[in-house]
Amino acid sequence: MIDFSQPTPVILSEVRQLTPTRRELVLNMGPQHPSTHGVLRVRLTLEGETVIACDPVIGYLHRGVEKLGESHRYAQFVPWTDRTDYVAAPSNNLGYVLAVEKLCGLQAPERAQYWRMIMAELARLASHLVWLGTHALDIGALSVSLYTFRDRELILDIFEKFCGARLTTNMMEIGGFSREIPPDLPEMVREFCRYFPKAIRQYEDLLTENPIWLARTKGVGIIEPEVAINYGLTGACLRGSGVNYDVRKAMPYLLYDRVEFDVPLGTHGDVYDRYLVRIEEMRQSIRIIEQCLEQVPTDGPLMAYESQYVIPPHKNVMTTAEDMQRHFIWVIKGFSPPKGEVYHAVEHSKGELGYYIVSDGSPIPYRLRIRSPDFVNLQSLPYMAQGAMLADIVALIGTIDIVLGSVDR
Amino acid sequence: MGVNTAQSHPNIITTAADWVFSWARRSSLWWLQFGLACCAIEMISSAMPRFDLAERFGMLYRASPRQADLMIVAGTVTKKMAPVVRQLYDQMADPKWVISMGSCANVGGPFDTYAVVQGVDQVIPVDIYVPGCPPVPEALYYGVLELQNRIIRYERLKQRYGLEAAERDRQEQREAARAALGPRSSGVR
Amino acid sequence: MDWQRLLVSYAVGFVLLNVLLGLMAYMTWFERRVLARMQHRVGPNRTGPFGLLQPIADGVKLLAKEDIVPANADRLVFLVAPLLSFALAPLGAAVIPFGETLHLFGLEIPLLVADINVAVLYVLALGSIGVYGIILGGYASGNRYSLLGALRSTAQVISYELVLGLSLVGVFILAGSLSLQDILREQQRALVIGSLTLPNWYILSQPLAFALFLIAAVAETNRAPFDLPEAETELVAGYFTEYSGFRFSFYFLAEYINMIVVSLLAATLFLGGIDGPFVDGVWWLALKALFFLFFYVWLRATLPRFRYDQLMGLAWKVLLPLALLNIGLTGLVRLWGIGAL
Amino acid sequence: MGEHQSVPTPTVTSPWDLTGYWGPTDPEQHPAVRLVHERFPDAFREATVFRDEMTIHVDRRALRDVVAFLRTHPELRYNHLTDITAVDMLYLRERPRFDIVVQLYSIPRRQRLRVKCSVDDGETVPSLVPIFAGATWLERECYDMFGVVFEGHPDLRRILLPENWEEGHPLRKDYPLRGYRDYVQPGFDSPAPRIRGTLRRPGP
Amino acid sequence: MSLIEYAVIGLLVLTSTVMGAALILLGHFVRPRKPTPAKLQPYESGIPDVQPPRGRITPRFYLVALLFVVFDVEAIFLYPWAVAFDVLALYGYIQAALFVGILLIGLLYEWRKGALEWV
Repeated sequence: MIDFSQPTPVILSEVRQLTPTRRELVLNMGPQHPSTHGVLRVRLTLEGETVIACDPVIGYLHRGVEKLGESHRYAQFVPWTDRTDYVAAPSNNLGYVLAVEKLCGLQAPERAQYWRMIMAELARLASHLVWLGTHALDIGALSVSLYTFRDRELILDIFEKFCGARLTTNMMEIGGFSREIPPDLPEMVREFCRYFPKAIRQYEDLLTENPIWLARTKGVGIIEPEVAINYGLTGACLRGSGVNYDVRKAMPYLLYDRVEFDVPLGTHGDVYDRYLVRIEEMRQSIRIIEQCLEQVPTDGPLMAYESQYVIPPHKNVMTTAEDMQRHFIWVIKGFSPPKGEVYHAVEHSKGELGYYIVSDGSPIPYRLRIRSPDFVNLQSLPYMAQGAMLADIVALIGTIDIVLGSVDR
Repeated sequence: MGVNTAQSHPNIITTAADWVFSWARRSSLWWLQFGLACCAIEMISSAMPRFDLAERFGMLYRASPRQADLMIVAGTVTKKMAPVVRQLYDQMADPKWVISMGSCANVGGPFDTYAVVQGVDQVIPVDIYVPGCPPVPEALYYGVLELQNRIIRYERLKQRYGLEAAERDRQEQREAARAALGPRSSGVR
Repeated sequence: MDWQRLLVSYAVGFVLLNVLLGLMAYMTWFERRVLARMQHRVGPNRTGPFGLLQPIADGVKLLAKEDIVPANADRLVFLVAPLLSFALAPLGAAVIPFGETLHLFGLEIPLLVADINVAVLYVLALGSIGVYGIILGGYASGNRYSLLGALRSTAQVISYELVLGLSLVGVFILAGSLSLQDILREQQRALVIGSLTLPNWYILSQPLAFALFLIAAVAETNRAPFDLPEAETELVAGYFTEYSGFRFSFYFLAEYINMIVVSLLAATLFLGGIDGPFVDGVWWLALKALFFLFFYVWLRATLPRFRYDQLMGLAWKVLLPLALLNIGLTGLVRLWGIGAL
Repeated sequence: MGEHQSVPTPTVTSPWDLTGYWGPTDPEQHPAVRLVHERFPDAFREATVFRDEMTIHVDRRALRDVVAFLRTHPELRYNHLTDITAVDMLYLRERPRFDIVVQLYSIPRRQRLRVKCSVDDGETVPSLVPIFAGATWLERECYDMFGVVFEGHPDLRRILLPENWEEGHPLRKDYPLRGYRDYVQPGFDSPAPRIRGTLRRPGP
Repeated sequence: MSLIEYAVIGLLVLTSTVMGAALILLGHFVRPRKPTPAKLQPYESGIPDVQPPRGRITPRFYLVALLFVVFDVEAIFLYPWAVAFDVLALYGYIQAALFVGILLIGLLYEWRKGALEWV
């Protein structure tokens, strides 16, 4: 046990000093700050209330997830993907699982793909709800966050019903789902789809035409389309500037080519447009979920058991010798995908989430790279903060929609 | 033991009123608005309409550590973050309490890597450990109730046997809680 | 005789002071409960019945909390500033009449602590002095958040004080006095428009002034959506970031007392104060003030926060010209009314 | 400020070709491969395909020029820098040690492309910051995790790890998962003992 | 009327100050006091401070203060005018209008000069 009774020696910050001229004030926001969404730190140089320079400092939640991925077997890594972006865990599962499936050249059965889509869209809704709540809270609209978290609980209920966990779901498996869908789950999702548009209307009543909200968001943090592309932004940050790039449309994965949905685009690239884009995305997600529920077959396989890369079904392990053998090897050693490298991207709630996997033919990824959307998107903060006011910084951090677990990995 | 002896002389007002203070302290635990990782989302959820854990028990969140009584370390403490956690803890006004929420803060959780401190109790003293990855709001709820019991115990001991005994007991309680986390190894690689 | 009056007034004032403190404590309870209800929550309900003992628990806890004076703080100023804010806040209520004169034990007990003829000026002046508590505290903390919060607060309060002051000029033209007693007396007359008889409350004859006063009052007390000095999401806790324990609670108390005083003032100036049928004037005053307090909480639950430049722009570019316009219009109407045109 | 639409105009993209995300699978027919080969005959190394994904290997000194060419050429227009990362090839080959992997995407053409170059420990790679502003942090991360130096980067310093991190670059293959030492709080002599045992690293 | 009212107010100021001070003193007996060097550092979101906290302040704030003084004087002048409105009647009204008008021109000038902009 450490004796904590000794006073801590005073250690000065390790970050090198920007040397401000005497007219400027250096303000340090974060890592513990109400509006930095976790442990982001922003060093601001202010003149009065105007921001002259903005230097985001990240890494306070760097946990070495990529290194962990390179030390564990393919199937073992799924739980860590939950914890990179913890507000939309299923989307992260999905990106990783699809990358591995691409590497192995296997495809999940149709029914599993539909359920994956439903879960990914629900995760997008959950993530957008957290975003909306915290973004509104940052700008001062206190109650919206309470309402969004109230409705997010309904999504978490669905997750809990589906896999037993609320937040870090660890829901997707390589090859599909190994457990049957609970029988009353479709009805639960339908119920939610009926309810949720009303909730969106409620948020919009509070914000969309609120003069203070407009004053705080319109014309703030403008990113021109060329700049957005140049910064490599994806997701609502890019689409808010009017650039039409949605991975679900541009290079559809799962069965996104079988459902109809629109990609909302902004026109001015300011905070307000990104807000509208995300609100509209929530509506479109509901649309996708409803179509998926119509199209999904009620029964059929959920796991691509025929593939050699998938753990054999429990029943066969108990009855057949070769499956028992396969199961043994799968559990003890893992499976060895072919040598090669793949990059697979999914449209995460925050943008393009890509997994780049280099396989050397062993059961462990040789290199596992997570291209997280918010890490790239956050780069645009200094650009947006040019000439902004101090109060805008919180709006800008909110509009990028960062989750530090995903930024720092 | 670094117990402050300036207050340990018996004092009529303190002894007579300690039960009031124990009641007040546990009924008005203001927590530092401070989230690190995944657990922070569950911590926020626990303050939101379905659970409303915080307000019902008189807990308010304060953004400044000067006004906070309780620090909920919710999430992974990295080596880069550890000095910050320490600094925030130091800057809280006494008496202060710490709940370590989730496996990461307890023992490092699934992140046994180069960047992560294996347990926040290497940085600050922890009173209550809440297990889970992340703990559901009900678990945090239970942790807070346990902390309230701990506060009552602390104040009662302070009343009967003085501050030093209470601090010693608090230290023992912390060690017992840490021992309950599991066997210790010396970090062999 | 003078001594007796002094003593009686002082006694009334003392009682009022304590009642205000108690009210303020329960104002926090009221706010938390109402806010929770608006947000589909329950609010404090474990400390005493309906959480009624919550303010007491908070107070006792804060009293027993360590009082930190940061090393690079300006020690004396840091210690005195919250006291300044706290001590001056409740005095605004001293000029607000809360009932007719009471006859007790053969004494005339006026339910008004100090009937001064420049009552409104006095309240405004108190508000100005209250700013010192904020700016001194923020400056002495030796913390950048505090400093910025204090500067914001000062600029905001003085700007809105101007609006507050000018919005009342219309009322003074109609009442012909700065004394709250006189203004109340004016409002107790009936306003007859055709067959309709209404109370002559100034909310009816001065709606624009009322709106301006309300906005400026919210800004003056640093409440949402004008709560920039303590904007949690920007400046952590604003000017009282470094304050802990009971000194912090002084700022907290001062803010709530200011809210109550402003509500009382608004009720007196625009809603006829103690004027009302059936029950005692005190109850009417309380009811009207409660309406304003509820309004405060309602605003906080609903509106986002202004940005600093928007806040200042609103004061100087919108509200100030509107207030002047109101004065001009009121003057014209009055001129026409007294036949001078 | 111009007029805002209250609801953004939804745009439906045209039906897509399910196979063509990475262009033709035959390197001979892939326009990027062909054009880069023509334009940079010396720097071009090879083009590989795995699971339809086209990778162009180039010399490290030409990386910036190749990427700039891919970005500006009217037939290619790879205008979106998706990712820059590195792979430590310590266990896979003798030398050079690192592969720098650049993922590009063409928003107008809806095609991906991967450009790779090899760099040894101590050598530098031309930075892509002059071409893509988005490369700033990605390269800083690369430097932080692998120690690859990008020449011409305006602000190359650690990004994820503390600036005073002295243990090296964690994503190198010879760096242990748990690092070289435990966290020692300033003011204390030794770290607190760990709760858990060692973590077995399976595999090679 | 007279000074008694102010005396009462003065007494009340004294009372509330004493009450506040008494509360602080009362707290002195029951609150812990454990200052450590780290605790006494200024709070900067958890990062130890490296710069002197009191730098220069932007002149915008002084500008607001100046504007306030000008217009507050205006307000002060308007109060007695408002109280005596019925007596002064039209003549007073025109005078006040002139006075306010001049100040309004000043405000307009400030506005056009950008003194009211913050960016």
